Amino acid sequence: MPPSPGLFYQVHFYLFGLLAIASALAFVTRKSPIAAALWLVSVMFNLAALYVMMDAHFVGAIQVLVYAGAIMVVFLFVVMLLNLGHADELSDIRGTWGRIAAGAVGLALLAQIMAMSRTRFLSVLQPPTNPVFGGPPDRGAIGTVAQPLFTEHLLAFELTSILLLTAIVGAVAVGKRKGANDT
Amino acid sequence: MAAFLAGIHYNAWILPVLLLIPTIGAVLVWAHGAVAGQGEAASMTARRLTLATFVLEFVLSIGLWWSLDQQSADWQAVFDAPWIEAWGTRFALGVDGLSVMMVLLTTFLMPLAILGGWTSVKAKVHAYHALMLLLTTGMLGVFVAKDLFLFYVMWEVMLIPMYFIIGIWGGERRIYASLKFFIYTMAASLLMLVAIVYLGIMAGEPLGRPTFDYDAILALNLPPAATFWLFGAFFLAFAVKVPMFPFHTWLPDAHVEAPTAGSVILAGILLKLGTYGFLRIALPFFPGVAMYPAVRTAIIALAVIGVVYGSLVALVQPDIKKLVAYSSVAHLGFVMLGIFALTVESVQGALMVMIGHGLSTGALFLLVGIIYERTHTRLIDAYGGIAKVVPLFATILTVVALSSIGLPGTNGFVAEFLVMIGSFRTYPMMTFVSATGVILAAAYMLWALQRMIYNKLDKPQNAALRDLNWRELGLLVPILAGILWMGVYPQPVLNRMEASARKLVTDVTRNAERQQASMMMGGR
Amino acid sequence: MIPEALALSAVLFTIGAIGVLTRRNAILIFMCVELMLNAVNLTFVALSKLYGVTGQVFVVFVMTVAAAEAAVGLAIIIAIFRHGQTVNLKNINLLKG
Amino acid sequence: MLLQEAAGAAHPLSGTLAEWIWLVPALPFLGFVVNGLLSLVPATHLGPADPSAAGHEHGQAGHEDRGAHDDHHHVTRHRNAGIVSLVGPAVLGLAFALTAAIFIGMLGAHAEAPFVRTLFPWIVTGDLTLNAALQVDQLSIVMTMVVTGVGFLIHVFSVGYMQDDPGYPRYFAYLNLFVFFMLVLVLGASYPVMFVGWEGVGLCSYLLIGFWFTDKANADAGKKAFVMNRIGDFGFLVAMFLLFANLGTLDFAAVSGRAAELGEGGAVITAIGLFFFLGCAGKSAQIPLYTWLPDAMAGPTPVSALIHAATMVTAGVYLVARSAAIFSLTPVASLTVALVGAITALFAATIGLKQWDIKKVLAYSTVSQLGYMFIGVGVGAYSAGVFHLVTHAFFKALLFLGSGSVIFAMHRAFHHTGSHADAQDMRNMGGLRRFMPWTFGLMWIATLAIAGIPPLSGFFSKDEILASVFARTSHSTLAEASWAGIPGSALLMLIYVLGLAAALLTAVYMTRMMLYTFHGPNRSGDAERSHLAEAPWIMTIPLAVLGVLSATGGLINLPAFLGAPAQKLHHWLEPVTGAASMHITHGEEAHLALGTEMALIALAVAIAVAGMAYAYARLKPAALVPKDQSPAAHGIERVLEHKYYVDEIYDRTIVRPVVALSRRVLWRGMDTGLIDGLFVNGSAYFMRSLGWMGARLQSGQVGTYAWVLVIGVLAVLGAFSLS
Repeated sequence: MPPSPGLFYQVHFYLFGLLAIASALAFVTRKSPIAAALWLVSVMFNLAALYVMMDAHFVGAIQVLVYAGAIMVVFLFVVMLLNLGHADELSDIRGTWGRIAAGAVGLALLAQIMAMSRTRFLSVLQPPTNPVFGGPPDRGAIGTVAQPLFTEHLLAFELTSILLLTAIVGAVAVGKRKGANDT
Repeated sequence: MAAFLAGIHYNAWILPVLLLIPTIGAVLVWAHGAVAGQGEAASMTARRLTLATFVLEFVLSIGLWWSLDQQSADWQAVFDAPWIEAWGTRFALGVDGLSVMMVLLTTFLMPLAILGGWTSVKAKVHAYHALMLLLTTGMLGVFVAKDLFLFYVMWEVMLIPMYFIIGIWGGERRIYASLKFFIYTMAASLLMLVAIVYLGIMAGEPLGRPTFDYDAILALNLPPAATFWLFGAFFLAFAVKVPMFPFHTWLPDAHVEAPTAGSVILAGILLKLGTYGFLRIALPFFPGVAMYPAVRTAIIALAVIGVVYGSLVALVQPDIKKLVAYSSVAHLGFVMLGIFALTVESVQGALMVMIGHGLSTGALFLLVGIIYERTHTRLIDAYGGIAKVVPLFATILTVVALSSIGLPGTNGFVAEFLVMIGSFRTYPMMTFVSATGVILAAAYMLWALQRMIYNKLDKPQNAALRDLNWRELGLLVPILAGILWMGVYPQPVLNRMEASARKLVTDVTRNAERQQASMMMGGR
Repeated sequence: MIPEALALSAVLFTIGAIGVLTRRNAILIFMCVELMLNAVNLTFVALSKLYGVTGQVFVVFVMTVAAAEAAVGLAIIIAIFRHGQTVNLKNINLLKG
Repeated sequence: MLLQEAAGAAHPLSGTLAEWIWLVPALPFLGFVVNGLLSLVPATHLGPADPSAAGHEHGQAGHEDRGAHDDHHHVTRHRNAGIVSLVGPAVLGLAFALTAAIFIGMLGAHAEAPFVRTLFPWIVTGDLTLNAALQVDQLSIVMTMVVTGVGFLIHVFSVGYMQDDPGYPRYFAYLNLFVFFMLVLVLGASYPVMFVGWEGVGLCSYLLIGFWFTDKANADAGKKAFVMNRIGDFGFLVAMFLLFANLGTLDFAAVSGRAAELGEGGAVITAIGLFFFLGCAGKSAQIPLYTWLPDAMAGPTPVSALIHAATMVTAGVYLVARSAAIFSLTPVASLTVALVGAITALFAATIGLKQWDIKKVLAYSTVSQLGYMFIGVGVGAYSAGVFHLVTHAFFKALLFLGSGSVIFAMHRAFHHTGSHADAQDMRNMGGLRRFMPWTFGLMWIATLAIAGIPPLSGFFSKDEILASVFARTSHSTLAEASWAGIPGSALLMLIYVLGLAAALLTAVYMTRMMLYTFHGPNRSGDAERSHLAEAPWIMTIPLAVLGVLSATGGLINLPAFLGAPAQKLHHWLEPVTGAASMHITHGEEAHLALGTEMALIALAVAIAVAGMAYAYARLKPAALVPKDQSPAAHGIERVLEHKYYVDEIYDRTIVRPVVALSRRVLWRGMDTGLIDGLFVNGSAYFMRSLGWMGARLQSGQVGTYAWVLVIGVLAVLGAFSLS
């Protein structure tokens, strides 16, 4: 079992956790997409904080940089572009029945996950007997992630690059306006 | 005559030739259609060509009448050629007492059916006649097939042209009727295919590859449990075709919507395939099940219900063709009663009803077709008092109607009398109930007859009806001759069927006891 | 502290799922999907403390995929918007069976 | 004498004229063919405009209706009427001559066993060997004599009666066909051959009743007759099946020889007897299947005379007499026959009292007299039954033909003045004595005969039956048997009393008919009166011959106490029915003490005279008014006039429910509803709805997909966590 972390660590962990949940709830219930997007950004910041607390410094940074910074910006950009800001037209939350049903389904999902965590795990999912606690800090935040990335998962890494390339080309192709010189 | 036939080895080549001629005819007529187009002249040549083919077919098949050896009950005029080696199916043909009369009935009715539709079919004449020729190959194929696989193939070959004939040249609701007819028969016969394949494999066990030869399968002794579902499969396929009581609803629709010639063949020959199937396959192959008391009584009960139900419903039909269709259900009920009562007289009676019904109902449909051509209505109440205007038509309709309700002196009586007197010995109560069918038959037929040809001539459009012309008369006289001949002197026909009927009865009863005994010991 | 992290991730995931179910606006549904992906990333990170750093590597991959997906998805939404002037899911049913 | 199988060659009759017996039915068939072809020729020589000229076979399109209630048509005579009127009766005459010759031949030969002439094997398969064979024995030759003899006279009468009907050849074709089938019935050597004739005559009566088929009432009457006969035939069929199932043979000789094997008084033999009687009830119009006979009067009058008085309706009596061996072994069936006969006799007589149509009166009188014959053959006095059959054929044919000439005269009168009055209704007649002396005289002879006034034939035959019933009340197998609890002797006494009552009523309604028709003032209107005249000689001569026969008919079978010349018919029928009737009376001739017999005769005569006197006194023909002015009857008279509403009861209790059942329940409900609706179209609808549900899933709404996704996840997790 990992050494019990200090009280300071626990408090901050719970703080960021609750903040994340609160902002997620806010995100889901906002009518206007812009407010929703901003709440989502706040969720991401809290998560980044949690990553750092769990010694995943590089991932935390990436989270803020890429996720909150890039992807959410693109979202906001598109919302602005399509002028979807005003809330009334998109009162899209489907009536009380929709929400109650969604809530019920959510609770059921949660209950099942909790129930699952109680059940006996399959052998392959058992936590290893010699857990790596925190890992050696020697390679620094980026090194600990970069080393396996460029050795074991090199192929996956290359593939993601190709993926990004196609995504960009696809986005441009789809998004392009149907101009006269279109073949 | 028999000597002459033996001289030219008639028996060796007759059956394949009988199947081949219509196919060649079909190809010729179809090709002629493609070449000469659809003009009136071309259509007329198509009709003449088809008629010639059928007349040739009939002339050839008459030889069978003499060449059949009346004493022996096993296969005659056998023709055997390899077909698909891998599956062990052979192009084996043969004829015996049960099927010879059906072959003759087919070749006798076909030219008359074509003559019947001479002027009523105007659109796509070539296709129509090509399909008719193909249909004949299918029907004849089923009657003479000695190989079970060939039996099934011909069963389907016969189904497709009929579907098109009803579907294209039929009445208003023809699509619904032809679809219903096709799906009803096809669905039931798929089960039969499964059973045939199972039998083929079981029979082929010792040879290493499946064989569908009739005698090989006949010699098989199957586990009792298997025989039940096998019989069930065959029963369903044939019961739909007969049609027996609960499976009969396709018949009125198919009859009402089919063109005249279609109805004649549908009633005259196609219905007999079901009963022929029982006689040829269901009974000899699974005597234990067929004669099992519960199964046998149930089937006979269904047959008797069919007789009474068919007659009662025919009583209230406004449409003459539907009335005749339901009367066919009643007549076929008698056939099933005859078959499952299993005495020599009742089986002979069943065969006679099959032939007699072919003639009487065929003639009825031809007559309805003739009057329909003039008035374009099938409703009985649209007529009335036409005996004064078309006396010849009225007389022939009366004679045929009387033969259909079984008046002595016509084929109807001889057939139904034999069925009932035969089945009375094994199932007295059931025969008693089916005998009431005789009264109901008189009721519905005479009531319809009176509303059509007697009573006041009150509808102006009926006053100007033309009586029968020479073609129509020439078409009906042979059938009338057949009806009266089989009524007064049926002996030659009976002699030809006696040996096979006796063999069927003795074999089935003997095997039934043996199988039921093994069933009791083996238990299920 | 891992169990708490996993519980948090489960809650976030559920909220994301609820968001997807209740929303009609295509873009907001995308965002909810992003939220669900973040929840999964959280699990990865939490468990990477036990199973080693491959978890974090995986998070990187998830992020790249999320980015690609967002890009393409938004492009499609723009195309749809240009076509039907709406992103309300109710009217976008060209895929009707 | 047990009827042993006749050795073909050694039979006394073989080689004699009897070999040509097949010619007797063949001649009328030849007549049918000739007349049938002639009727194909266009009916009349009128201009093309006349529709009747266009028609052929049933050519007489525009024919005029000789029947009672038809409007005015011009009279058109068929072109070939001459040939037909020669061929028709000639064929019958030849047949009668041949039969008479054979009869004389038989007189000398007094053959014991029947002579069976086999023509060709009809249906031979399995254990059933059925030959188309004719049988010549004492009973069949008597019947053939009656059929051809009376038939010939009626044919001659028809030449006059139907001469102006354009359907003349068709009429004679049917009449000849009828006689052919009747001869096949009477001469058949086995039950199925007899059945051929049995249904054949049913067919011909259908064709002849509906001869003027343009009138719905006639066509309906024909259909009703055929269907009711068919119900009877159903009984006949079942009896044949029972016989075949138990004895394995259907030939008369074999069956009567081995009848004992069926077990005396057993269930099987009683069933056979009862089913045979059902056949007789259908054909000979006994209760409950008698309603078709009065309606059969819709046909031409000579047809009523031939078919519905003399020949066809007596087929039932012939059947019982022919299967005497079976009936004698089953007292229950025989008692049923006698009882139903007695009840029918009385019941029909009561209806006859209040009928106004002259032919309806005679029709009910026939039903009643048939009841008498069944009493005779029922109690085992087969020769008495046949004797009454013969005499009845004479005087009933005379009565019908007489009424025919009356109607002919009335119709000609109404025809001249163009009035539409009913030529058959007695209220329009009256006082015809002065106009038709011959018919009047001969009709009185027949009326006296039927009433049973000695020395006419009716008296002898009716008295013979009543005497034989009385003789069997004691010391006979019937008396000892019990019928549904009632002892046989009491039942026979009841039958005797019913018979007497029927005789009384017969005398009353016959006298009533004579009074209203011939006596009192003439009510057919002044203009018509001048045209009323005697029927032409060709119609009156047959009447005269029948008159002689009715008067002298009694000589055939004088009562026993008159010594030598008595009981000729009884001894003549000895070889056929002797053994059976002896069996019923325990082996020795049933005889009454002379005293009782004389008393019975006196009683019968007194009854007859009383009936006639009562009618003469009570009825006042002068008070009658023509039909259109006569007030509607009420109370018991109305019930009788409407024949106890039996037809309406049948219609409402049997016909209408069956039609309704088959239309609503069977056709609509079962066929189109259950089988078509539920299974056939139902399964099609079920497949289509499955498809529709599938389509609903692919609704294009991405939202629904998300839902389905999540629910799927839940399901998987649930399964996982529960496992």
